[in-house]
Amino acid sequence: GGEKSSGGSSEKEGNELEGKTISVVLKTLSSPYWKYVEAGAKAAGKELGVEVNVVGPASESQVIEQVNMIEDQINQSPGALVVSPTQPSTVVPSLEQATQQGIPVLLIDTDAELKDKTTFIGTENFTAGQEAGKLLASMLNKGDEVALISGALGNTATDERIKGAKKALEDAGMKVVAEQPADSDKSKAMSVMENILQNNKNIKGVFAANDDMALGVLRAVEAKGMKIPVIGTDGTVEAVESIIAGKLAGTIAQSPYDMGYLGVENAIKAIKGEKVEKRIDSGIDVITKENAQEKLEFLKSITKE
Amino acid sequence: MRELAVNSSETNVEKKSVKHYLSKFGALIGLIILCTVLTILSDKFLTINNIMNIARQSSINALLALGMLLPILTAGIDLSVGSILAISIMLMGIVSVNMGMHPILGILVCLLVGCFFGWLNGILLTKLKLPHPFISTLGTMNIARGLALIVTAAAPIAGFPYLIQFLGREFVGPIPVSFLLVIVMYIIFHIFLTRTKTGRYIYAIGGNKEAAHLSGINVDRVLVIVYTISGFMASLAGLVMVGRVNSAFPLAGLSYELDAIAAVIIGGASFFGGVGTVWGTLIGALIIAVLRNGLNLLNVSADFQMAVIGFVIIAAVYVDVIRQRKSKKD
Amino acid sequence: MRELAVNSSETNVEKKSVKHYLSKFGALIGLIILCTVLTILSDKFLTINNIMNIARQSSINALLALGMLLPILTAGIDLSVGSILAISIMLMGIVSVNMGMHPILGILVCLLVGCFFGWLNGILLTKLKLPHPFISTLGTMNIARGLALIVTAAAPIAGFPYLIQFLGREFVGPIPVSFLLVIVMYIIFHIFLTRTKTGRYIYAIGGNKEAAHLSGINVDRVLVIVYTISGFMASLAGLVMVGRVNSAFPLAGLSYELDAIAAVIIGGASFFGGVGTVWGTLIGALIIAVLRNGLNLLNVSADFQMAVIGFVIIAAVYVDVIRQRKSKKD
Amino acid sequence: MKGIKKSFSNNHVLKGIDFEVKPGEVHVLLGENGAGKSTLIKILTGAYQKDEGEIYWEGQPVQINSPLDAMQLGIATIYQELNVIPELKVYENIFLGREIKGNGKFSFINHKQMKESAKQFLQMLGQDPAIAEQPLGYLGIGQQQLVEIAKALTLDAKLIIMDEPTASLSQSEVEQLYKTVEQLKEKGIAIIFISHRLEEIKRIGDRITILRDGFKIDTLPVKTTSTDHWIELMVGRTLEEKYPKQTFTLGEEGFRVEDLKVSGFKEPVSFSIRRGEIVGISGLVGAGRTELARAIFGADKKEKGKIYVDGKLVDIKSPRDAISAGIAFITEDRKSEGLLLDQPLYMNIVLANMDNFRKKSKLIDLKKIKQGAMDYVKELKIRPGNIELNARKLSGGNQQKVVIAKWLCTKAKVFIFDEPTRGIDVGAKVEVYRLMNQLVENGAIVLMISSDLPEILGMCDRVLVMSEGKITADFPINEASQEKIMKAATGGSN
Ligand SMILES: Nc1ncnc2c1ncn2[C@@H]1O[C@H](COP(=O)(O)OP(=O)(O)OP(=O)(O)O)[C@@H](O)[C@H]1O
Ligand SMILES: Nc1ncnc2c1ncn2[C@@H]1O[C@H](COP(=O)(O)OP(=O)(O)OP(=O)(O)O)[C@@H](O)[C@H]1O
Ligand SMILES: [Mg+2]
Ligand SMILES: [Mg+2]
Repeated sequence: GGEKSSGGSSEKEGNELEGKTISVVLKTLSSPYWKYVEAGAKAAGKELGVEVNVVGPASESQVIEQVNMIEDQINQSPGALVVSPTQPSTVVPSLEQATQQGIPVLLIDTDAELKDKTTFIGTENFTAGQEAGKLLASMLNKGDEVALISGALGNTATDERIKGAKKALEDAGMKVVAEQPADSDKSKAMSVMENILQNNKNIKGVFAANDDMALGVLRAVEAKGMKIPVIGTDGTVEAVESIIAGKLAGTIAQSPYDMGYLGVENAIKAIKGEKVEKRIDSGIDVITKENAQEKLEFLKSITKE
Repeated sequence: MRELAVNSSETNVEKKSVKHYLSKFGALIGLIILCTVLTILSDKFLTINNIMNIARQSSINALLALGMLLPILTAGIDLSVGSILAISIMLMGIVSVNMGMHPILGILVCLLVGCFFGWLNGILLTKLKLPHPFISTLGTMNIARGLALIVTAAAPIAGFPYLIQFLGREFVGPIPVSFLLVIVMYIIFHIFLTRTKTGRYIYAIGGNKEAAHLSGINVDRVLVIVYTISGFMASLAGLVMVGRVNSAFPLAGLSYELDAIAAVIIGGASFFGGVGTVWGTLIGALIIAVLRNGLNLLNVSADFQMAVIGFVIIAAVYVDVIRQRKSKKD
Repeated sequence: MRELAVNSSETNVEKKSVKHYLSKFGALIGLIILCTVLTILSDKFLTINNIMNIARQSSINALLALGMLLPILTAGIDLSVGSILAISIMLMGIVSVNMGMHPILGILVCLLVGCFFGWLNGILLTKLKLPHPFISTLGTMNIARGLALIVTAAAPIAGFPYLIQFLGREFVGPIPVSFLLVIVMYIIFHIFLTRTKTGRYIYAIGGNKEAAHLSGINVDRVLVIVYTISGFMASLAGLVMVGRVNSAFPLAGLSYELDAIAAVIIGGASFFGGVGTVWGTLIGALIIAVLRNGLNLLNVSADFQMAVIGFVIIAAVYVDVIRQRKSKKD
Repeated sequence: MKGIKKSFSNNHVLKGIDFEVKPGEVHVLLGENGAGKSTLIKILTGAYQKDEGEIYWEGQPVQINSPLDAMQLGIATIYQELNVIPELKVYENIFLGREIKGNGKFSFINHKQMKESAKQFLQMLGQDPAIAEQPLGYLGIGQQQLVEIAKALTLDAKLIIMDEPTASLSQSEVEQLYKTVEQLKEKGIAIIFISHRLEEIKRIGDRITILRDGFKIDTLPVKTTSTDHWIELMVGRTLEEKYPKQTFTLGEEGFRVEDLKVSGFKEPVSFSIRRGEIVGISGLVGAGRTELARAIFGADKKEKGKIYVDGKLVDIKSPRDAISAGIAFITEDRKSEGLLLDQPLYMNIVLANMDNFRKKSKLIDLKKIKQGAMDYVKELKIRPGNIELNARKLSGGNQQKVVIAKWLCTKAKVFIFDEPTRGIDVGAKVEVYRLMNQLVENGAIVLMISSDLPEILGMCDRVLVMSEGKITADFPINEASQEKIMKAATGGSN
């Protein structure tokens, strides 16, 4: 099968791929992080001459909606599926259906227990959290008090980051005195941080499970006239700019662009029947003042398109 | 369909009945227009495979909406269905996966938990006399969601036994069992609402609570039944969901109440109670599912999808409004 | 307070007025109980600093809820406030940051966009005659959110000029400007609702739409005004949010409508229209903010927070119910 | 019933009432608006709980805690305020709470049997049985009232309570109802009948109990006492005239309707009214009188037609236009079209004329509003006279007066009264009539739609009769009689 679908953005088609498309289903497309993944995937499609459809629900809480999208993509018989599952276990039944139909399935960013998957490309969120924890610890002294700001309750990605950061911080001898969720919402993060500072005047550093929350935290901290390191995750433009301005202490980027790019690149390999590594690490970027400028230029270059 | 057949046999009211029938299933026209447009735009839309996809994808919302119809018929609302769904399936997971007990027991737990929270909504409303079910169900919505997160410390549960997955996963021929369940439940509810006392009382309470009370109807009892059923349907929808994705997670069903309410209202029910049918609700649920599916097929991006869905909700209801205005003029 | 003073001067109705006053601000008792409990549980709660925190944190919801009060008074609802907030601030960002135009122009754009979408809600409801504002505002909710995502391809906007940040960020002494804005807006709305024709018409329409129409009230016009104001308040809340976090992002205000509605209802307004006051709404918004703040202070884990909030919503309203029942008996 | 007491907040409505009904008698309750008649029967039917006192049923003390309890004892009630479900079909309303089911315990509702049975009852009340299958909301208020009566009849009760059942019926339906009451009496069924129409009490009542200020004044046999005596007991003074008709010299034409047509009407309607006369419109329920009034007032769309006020053509597209043209419309259904039940009286009274109560700043002058409202409350003797009270808390008759007050407040030139005295007591009726006189004297035009023939004959200078959306007769009052009007109303062309 594989007729050309009307919504595709890339018109060029590789001859050897016989007009096959690659469907990329992400957790959402409504945040900068996932926009980078999309940019990477589309760039790969363009360079390698294959049509790429990138879809994702309007928010990360729409779990079943994502499953529906996967089903609807399978229904269009794509050459390969690249998926980043919001709730890993939920996508398994429909992805099994895909593998049974002979469609290669590649997971990016978040892994799922799928028997016949082609590969998983990404870094564990736990690892990213750990890196962030290490970075924060390196800016503090043993025994300092720190706070953790998590995402929405039950969001596995942000939960894993928090777990990783907590482990790294505690291993380095820090004291975690507060751990509160802020729904990945900047404004809520600010309120939550204000309340935490009310209770814990001695906090010396904060880790937030995404950049938006980190920036909200930063506002609350600055409003108090405090100057303590705040670390985020994701490496969004806004966060990187803040780092350059000397405000945010750092952020951990999980190379979303590379994930998207590698996902499509390896999907093509799989379609062609070439061998694909079972596990591909897309690497982690620790962004601090030193490398922020360079990172910013890269981010701007990929979003311009 | 039934209604029409029955009424047509009485020739003197025939003309009225056709109109009546149309006015009941007005959203049908919206659905037909929608399907026509999608068939033109995508050659994948009108395939058996895709129609079965829609049938599956609509089933969770169709079940929730069917439950939601009852509170809305009584001029109430149930905001807690999504959360009740979550706590029901989490507890089912704990019983049947974590504790490894018999799947039937798991299913029972799931449905009973749903009934319990629904009953709680009813009791809060009628015994505590909270002024509007918006309050009681907003409360339970938070409580049930909180509990769903607490019970497994937010961890999802996967690997359910086949029996539990059956409803959400299996097919009879090409037809998903979940959709058969939807059909069966809709027929049962149709009979319940039109042919039983309690069913008629639900309409009566929505039409005029005071008059219903003065006619000797035990209003409180009926309301408790209504919310209990809504809770039950939420857990049944949860059961189907677990079967579909073979896992239970605490954020399941988040904000599903909006889709369910939208289905009921698109289907012609009134927020002021007393007006609405199960078939209208089914069409409402189908409109939403067809729309989402169609936009996915057309690879419309999520942000545009959102805008388009907003537009179509308005358009679908507007078609109904125009049609009703016309039929009134004739 | 005013009301009480005026009435007390007329000795013959004095006793009734105190009751009347109590019944108006019933939720106040809930708030007092809540504060007392939190003061006992945390020594950080009753500090100037923390109270100012609460004042700031409540302001966005307080503004949204104030806007929401109007549709609810007319027996309607506005689900789109969160989305309107988002599209307003995104467009403000585009104008004043991306295009670098004058901040005043940005603020104007923000508020006009809010008014526009609110007006659209009103027009959809009255001109298209959609059966219930749930539909029209559910539609706009999706459309506005979709547009907010589309306009910058989901990218957030940061680096707003000081003038735009002023409302959400500055203090007068220890008092946040945003809370002063809340107070001013509440006073304006109080006067608007009690002392202007349109204000009284809003209550009349909520009380009995048909009677209002037959009394020569241009119901459609008033409804359009109501939804326009609600949209305006959403954008004003957006302005405060931007000042608070110095950035605009397309998912801003997601599901804020629920908190706003909860505040209005906890504050004693009725879903059936015609009943409700601005001061009740303010207390409702404060209850929600105090609760969130208190649970943060106590470091209650997030899942428990959710359950506790659900419980307190029910309890706060229940206290009001009991009090009213008592005052009726006397 | 013995020593029944009841109070709302500080308002002691019933201060110890003893009252009894015998099988096969029609026992009438009479009293001014707000005397507590409805409250008393609501206690009997379990809708309200009594504070003190006992209720005996067939000699045994009973507890009635809910409407269901009363029904199970065999008490059927037609409440003063309509208690129907507009969304349900007529037959379903009739059997609400007592649906007919199949034989088994778990069998379904038998719609067919209910329809048939409902049709019989409707026929008994002289109604087209076909309406049984219509949604009740489609019916006019009079027909809805008849459905309520049918509902009570199906209960097979031993005691039927009728709280002003004839208030919204027109003459022929009333006759039908009297017949039905006679039949019930013959079967030994007891009837408690509340009415403000003295002629009808005289006609069907056996005994009469008079309430005043929460006390029972007396119980008398109907046949041997005079209506004047009742009035005296009821209001505590004598009333000179029931219809204080004043005649004024006729002036120029003040109001004219020309070729008005609404969608339901077969032919356009025209009529005109001169200053100094009160014109009545009579007709059967459903004749289209209310529709005509609504069309004049701009509440419904008209297909065509011109309206002249004071000789000037006015363009009326909405009630707003009508009000600014100087027309007032006192609607027939006070609950659904007239009142803001949960708003204080003063808001209800000034609602249609808020412009008059504003300061220079355009803000509302609450003090002036309350003062203005208080004036009308005093003028119309609305009780209780507390303008802060919500309209819901008033008795039916007093609610009606509030609606009238609202329209007086607009200082209109043309007053259309639709069933203006429905449910108000004799004393108050006289006040309303005086008010009409006063309006006419001051140069206003009064058009009165009424189903109460004695009232039409007693108060009008001219009467128009409508039937099926047509004006079938136009009599000067001295040529009119009950028979002639009825003939015209039932479609006889002259
Ligand atoms: N729910 C209520 N709350 C407070 N007061 C009430 C309530 N219902 C009735 N009342 C008061 O009780 C008194 C008696 O009312 P009721 O309706 O029994 O009068 P009625 O004799 O039936 O008058 P009418 O002839 O006007 O119908 C009135 O003063 C009324 O204001
Ligand atoms: N909403 C409606 N839908 C359908 N038919 C209606 C509706 N309202 C009124 N009717 C019908 O229109 C006709 C005229 O009713 P209308 O109320 O004008 O009569 P009326 O002479 O004022 O009688 P009444 O004494 O009941 O007020 C009646 O047959 C009535 O049943
Ligand atoms: Mg009465
Ligand atoms: Mg009428």
